[in-house]
Amino acid sequence: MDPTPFIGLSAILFTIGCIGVLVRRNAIVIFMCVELMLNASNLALVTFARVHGNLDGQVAAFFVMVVAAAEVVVGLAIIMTIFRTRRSASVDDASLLKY
Amino acid sequence: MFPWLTAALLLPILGAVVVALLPSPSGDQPRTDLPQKVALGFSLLTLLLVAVIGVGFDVGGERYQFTETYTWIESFGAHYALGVDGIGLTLVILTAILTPVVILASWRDGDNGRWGVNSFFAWMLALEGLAIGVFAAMDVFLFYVLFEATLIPIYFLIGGFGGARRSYAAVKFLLFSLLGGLLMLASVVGLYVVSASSEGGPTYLLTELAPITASIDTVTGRWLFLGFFIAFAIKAPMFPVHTWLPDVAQESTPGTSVLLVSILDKIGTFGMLRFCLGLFPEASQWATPVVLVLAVASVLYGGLVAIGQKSIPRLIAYTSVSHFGFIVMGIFVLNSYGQIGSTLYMFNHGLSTAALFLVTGFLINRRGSQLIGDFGGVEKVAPVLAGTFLVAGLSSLSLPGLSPFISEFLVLVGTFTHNWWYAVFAVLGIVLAALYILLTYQRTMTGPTVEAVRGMRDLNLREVGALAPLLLLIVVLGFFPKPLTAIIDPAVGHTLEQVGVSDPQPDVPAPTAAEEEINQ
Amino acid sequence: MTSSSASLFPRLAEEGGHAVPVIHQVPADGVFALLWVIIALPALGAAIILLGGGNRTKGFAHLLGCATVLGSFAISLVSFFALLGRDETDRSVGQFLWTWVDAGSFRADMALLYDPLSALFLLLITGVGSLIHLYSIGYMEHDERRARFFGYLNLFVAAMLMLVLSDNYLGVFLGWEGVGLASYLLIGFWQHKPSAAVAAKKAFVVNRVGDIGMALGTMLVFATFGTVAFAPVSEVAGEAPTATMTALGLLFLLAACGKSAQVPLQSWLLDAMEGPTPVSALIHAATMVTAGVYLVVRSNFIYDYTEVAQTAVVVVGTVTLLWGAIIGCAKDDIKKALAGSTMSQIGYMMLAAGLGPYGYAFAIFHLLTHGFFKANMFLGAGSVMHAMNDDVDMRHYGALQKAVPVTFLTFAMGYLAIIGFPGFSGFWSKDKIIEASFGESTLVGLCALVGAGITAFYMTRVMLMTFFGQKRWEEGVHPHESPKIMTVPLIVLAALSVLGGLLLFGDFVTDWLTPAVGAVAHHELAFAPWVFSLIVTVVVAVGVTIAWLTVGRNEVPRTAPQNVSFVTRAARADLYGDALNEELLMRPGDRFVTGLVGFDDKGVDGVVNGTGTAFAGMSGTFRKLQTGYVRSYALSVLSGAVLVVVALLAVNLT
Amino acid sequence: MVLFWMLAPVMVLAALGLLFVRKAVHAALLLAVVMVCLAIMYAMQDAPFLFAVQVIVYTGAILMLFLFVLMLVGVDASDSVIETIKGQRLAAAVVGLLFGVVLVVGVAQVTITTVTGLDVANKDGNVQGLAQLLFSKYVFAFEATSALLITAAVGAMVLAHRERLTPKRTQADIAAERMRDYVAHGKPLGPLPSPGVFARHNAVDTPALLPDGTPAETSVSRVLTARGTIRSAPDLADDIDELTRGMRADGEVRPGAPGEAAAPAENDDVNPKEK
Repeated sequence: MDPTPFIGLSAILFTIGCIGVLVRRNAIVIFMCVELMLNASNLALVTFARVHGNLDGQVAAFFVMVVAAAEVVVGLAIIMTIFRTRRSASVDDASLLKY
Repeated sequence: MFPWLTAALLLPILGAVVVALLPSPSGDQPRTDLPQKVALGFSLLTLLLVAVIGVGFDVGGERYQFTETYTWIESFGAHYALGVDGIGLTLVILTAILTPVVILASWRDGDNGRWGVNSFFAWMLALEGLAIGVFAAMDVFLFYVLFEATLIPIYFLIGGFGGARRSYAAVKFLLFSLLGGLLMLASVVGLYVVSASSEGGPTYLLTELAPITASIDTVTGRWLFLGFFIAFAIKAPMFPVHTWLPDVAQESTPGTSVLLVSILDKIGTFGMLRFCLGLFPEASQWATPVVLVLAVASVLYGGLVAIGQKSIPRLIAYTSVSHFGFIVMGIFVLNSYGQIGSTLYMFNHGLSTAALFLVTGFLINRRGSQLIGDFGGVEKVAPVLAGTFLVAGLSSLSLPGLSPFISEFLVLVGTFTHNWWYAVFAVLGIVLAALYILLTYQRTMTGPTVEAVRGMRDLNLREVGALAPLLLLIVVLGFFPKPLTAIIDPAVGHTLEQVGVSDPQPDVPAPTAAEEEINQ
Repeated sequence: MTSSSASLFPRLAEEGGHAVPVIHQVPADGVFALLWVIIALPALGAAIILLGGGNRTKGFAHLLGCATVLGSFAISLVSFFALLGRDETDRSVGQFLWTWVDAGSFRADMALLYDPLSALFLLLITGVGSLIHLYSIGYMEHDERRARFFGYLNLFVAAMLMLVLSDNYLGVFLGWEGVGLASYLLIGFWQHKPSAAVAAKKAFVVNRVGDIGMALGTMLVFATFGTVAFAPVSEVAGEAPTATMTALGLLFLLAACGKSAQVPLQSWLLDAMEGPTPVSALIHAATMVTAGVYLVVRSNFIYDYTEVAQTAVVVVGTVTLLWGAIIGCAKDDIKKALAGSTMSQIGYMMLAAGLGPYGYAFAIFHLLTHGFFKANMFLGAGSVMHAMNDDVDMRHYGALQKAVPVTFLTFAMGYLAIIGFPGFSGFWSKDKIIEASFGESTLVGLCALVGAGITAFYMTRVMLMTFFGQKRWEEGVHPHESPKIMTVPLIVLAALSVLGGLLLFGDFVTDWLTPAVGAVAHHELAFAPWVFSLIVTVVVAVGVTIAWLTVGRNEVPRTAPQNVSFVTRAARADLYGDALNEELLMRPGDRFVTGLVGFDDKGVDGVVNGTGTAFAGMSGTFRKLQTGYVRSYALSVLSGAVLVVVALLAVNLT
Repeated sequence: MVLFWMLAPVMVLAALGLLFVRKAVHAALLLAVVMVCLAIMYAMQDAPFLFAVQVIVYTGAILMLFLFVLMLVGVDASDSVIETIKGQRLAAAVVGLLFGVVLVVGVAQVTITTVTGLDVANKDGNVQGLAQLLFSKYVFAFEATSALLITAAVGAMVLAHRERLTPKRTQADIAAERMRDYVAHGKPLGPLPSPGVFARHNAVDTPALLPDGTPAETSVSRVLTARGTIRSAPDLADDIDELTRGMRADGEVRPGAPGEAAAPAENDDVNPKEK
């Protein structure tokens, strides 16, 4: 199997994830887009593992998943906390970090 | 061998830690003045230690004595290296003398600060330790680190204790100093590059660096020189980078002003003497005309602007600008009279400005105003205060018989033998000095006693105790400066040797045999 | 020396007749070992009184003050006779105390030089000083700060002794400024009076201007000769270039102008009369103001090699002698009239000193006699003021000769001495100076002669207004003679005023001073000396007569008439010296300083604060970028990432 | 490869859907589609372990977490269409596409000549091969991830934990408060009255009748009141009237008809909130 389409798909998914982060306002959806980006990179890692013929890429993908899991746990907890105090899941409402 | 200088550096810092950890006095308890007493104790111990160093200094011996060298950061060539020559020793002694005096004089000044009394005195001690370190540093990198480190205590001393606009003053001071420090950092990095490309690998050790930089490429040398010089000129301060000093003097407590002007600012002139001249002899000679013009400008400008001041501390600050002009002038005329005079001037200016700041501080504290116009006829109600003010003022205007005269005269002699034009202009400074001191004395101390000062108390025992050592030293050194000139003379000789200049010879040398004959 | 045929003043030195003396010091032994005590005694007295504080020393300060000066006088006297007993060549005694400044090859010692010149000064300072100290006990009796007064007086004496005893220029400078300080403190002694405080400051500052000359002169001496001591300089002075010598001479002249109140630095002396009268007598008549003359005479080895500077000294002296005399004519304040006279008399001394070997000795001689009679007259004026409740306006005096007989008689002795009444001390000394100045130049001689006439006029005026005529006393003033402690010094000084001329007996003074200043040279004059004496006496008589005609015969108005001639107005205003200073120096100076302060605040500091403001404005603009929206931050992060990737690509593609 | 070309468009479409759907729940479901497809691609590329992990961890655990949170936040929460930051969408699209283009161009630069394949690496089995690596070469990273996971778990607990701002109410406190309420407002001490139980109609949606014949509105759940699925006492009274009318055919009417009794229903008993 030619690996190039896999890589291309990975790039496209990653880009879509990026744009999603930028345009969506619901924090949870943004989070999903981040997950999409992580997954896209995982796809690339797995593909490269096959290209290079060793499992290091897969191990890296595995670590990405673990980290993603941890991140999701904490991130969602944060979203919950914010939602609890502000009654909103929109990231634009949390704009205190400004001049 | 016992690390005397490290001990002198660490003892005050230890004192600072101890004072900081003391229980801070709360409002309802009777005042024990414990922080003050402990701080005074530590500063006196340091003075004792420094006195031992001074006694142990061998005038005819090595240039640098009490040296300690340990490798610090090998890849930079940085060392923890301390050691003093006559110039450094003079300033270490000055620091050790002034700190207890300031602590004694500022007994109550820490009460109304942003932080507690403890921190006020702790910062003072910390400053003393760091200043001693700066004057004793034998490694450029160590010097730079300590040079910048002194900003921390003085920043908190200015910003925490004093007048209403102290924050403005503190930040202004800090920004000026950091700007200078940045330029110096660039030069310090440059020195690394220079020394790393030499045979022995990177080194910041002064004794190893000097031979390397002596043969440095001219253009590089001049750039590196400029980095150091501008930093020191800001610190000194010289016209036109002096404007932070009046603001700081106006806002900070008298004690802080003394520590700043009498000790910290000397780092600037000390640095010029040791680093600018010691490391960049060619560039120093190249810069001499410009520096001398700036120095003369400082002398006259500081004096003139001082005459126009309405606030006493600002006035003293401008007089210091004038005096620092003299010091820088003496350093850059590149002969032994000028440089001995300058080193002596640093010491004497420390004493006389300290006395002036402290006595006017007492005066201002009593009246609650800094403005000259708010005083009048103080002599009548507080003669001792007026008398000490006059003596301090006279020492500031370099009256013969008081120690600053000798230094100022030597600087002028040095300038005259270098190029008499500079001397002719600079000597006008002595008239300006008479004007700004005596005008102030006339306006504050003489004339009919104004209502607001009618109930003014004279100096109390503590205040007299703080001023007496200063005035005594001023008078004694005015007639017998030998103890200082003896240790300064060889150090200046070494410096001039590094620069590669020697004193000009008189046109018509007079025989000295006749003198020697009677002198026996 | 290069000859200058264009010079108005032919030099004897060119003809080889005059040898500039070289100072050869011999070690101090015998009584001379005590030289340092002469200075130390009053210094110690000052230290005890001033550091001890007014209250603690109140009981004994005046006694201590007198005792120290009397002690110094005793030693001076013994030393004088010891010196008298020595060979003429051994009369320069040096005493090394300690090395004062030692920096590189610069060296100045605390060392004393006792030679005939300083010996005379010592006698004058300690002798007249002792008398004035005694007088002050009475004069200052009711002043609560009398102890401090004596402390200051002792300080002055110590500094003045340092000035005349030091063997080098730096030591002279020490004494020079020391007397300036004492003068400052004493002029401003009644400093609750703003006028006194201002006068004190003015005196110090004007003196500082002169000190520029002293400082630069000392530096030039060092730069030229490598030493600042008199003896070695005097040895090689002849080898130095004339230009250097001229510069030195002018610089020291500047110094002398400041200290001796010579034009153009004369303005402080009249104001200095704000001080207590004994101060005026001691400092501003007898001793300190003559320091300038001392400096010029002491530096004879410099002036002898420079005609330009000598000419300058002569010009300054001549101008001042007339200037002071004219001012003296118009003043109604008795002390100011005397101050004008002092200025004028010092002008004579300066003139004499500027004549070089023709005049050095006479300058000193006149200095001594002037010290006697002027101190006498000032103290007499003080006694009169004492009687008149401290009123100084002569228009409120009159007919006092009965009320204060002793004062009157002693004052009269001084009067006769100063106008040069034949036989009195002033006659001898002034006559010699006029004679010598005629030898130099007819113009200068005529000026000196006219000065003598004016002197006679204004002194007679003072005399008449004070002691003769009608009573014009203020209400409730009951003149009374001063106590013994004040009159005895007056009597002694009066005696000296009369007998001071004896010093010239057998040319004693000139011979005595020869080792220090060289032998006196004499001009070939058109007339015999007695003819000059006669002319001077006639001129003096004319002056006295005019005074009698204008003041003595007429009623003296109690307030000064305002519709007077321009000359009188100018003289009352000190010949506009102060106005000139104010217009030329103070006002522009003030404006300059104000401008400079503004420049410092707005210009130099403005740049600093402006930079700060600019950065604050910039950050105010840039901070708008921080919207707080996570997504715009994310966008910028992504843009950064794009840039990085593009950069990487760009690098890889090329 | 066929499978890839079948899946790829689906994935891209689903991912694009992520950008455009309004409701977060739909987004989550679309993400699930992408993830499952990815899992299949892992399987295609000789990564069976990752396939399993992707399905179990991502699709199973992480997505479920998302859904849980969505449930807590509110299922119906949806984005408004209006963009609040000016130009954000355009800029995002431009920069994002630029990024994509650059990425693709970058990838296109690399020509992958040979694909080694994982046959050798996987000869002992994929899981074993991964385990070999994880516990030898990457053991430190592996241990670090364990610490990370623990930290994350603790962190999530701390974040989700609601800080107790007031001391916990004990039973005694509750009882005391009830007594106070009773004294102050006359609230009943005991439990709320149970809904009406009638011979004919026994349901939670009908208020009980008080002894004076008025309905006790507190006896019905507030939720039912809010939904409006409550039968009011007058309705019931009509029923009863009908019944009684039928029962008393002789026309004898009972005094105190419930219709009139319902009038003074508004009294202190009524929960002020509902008032």
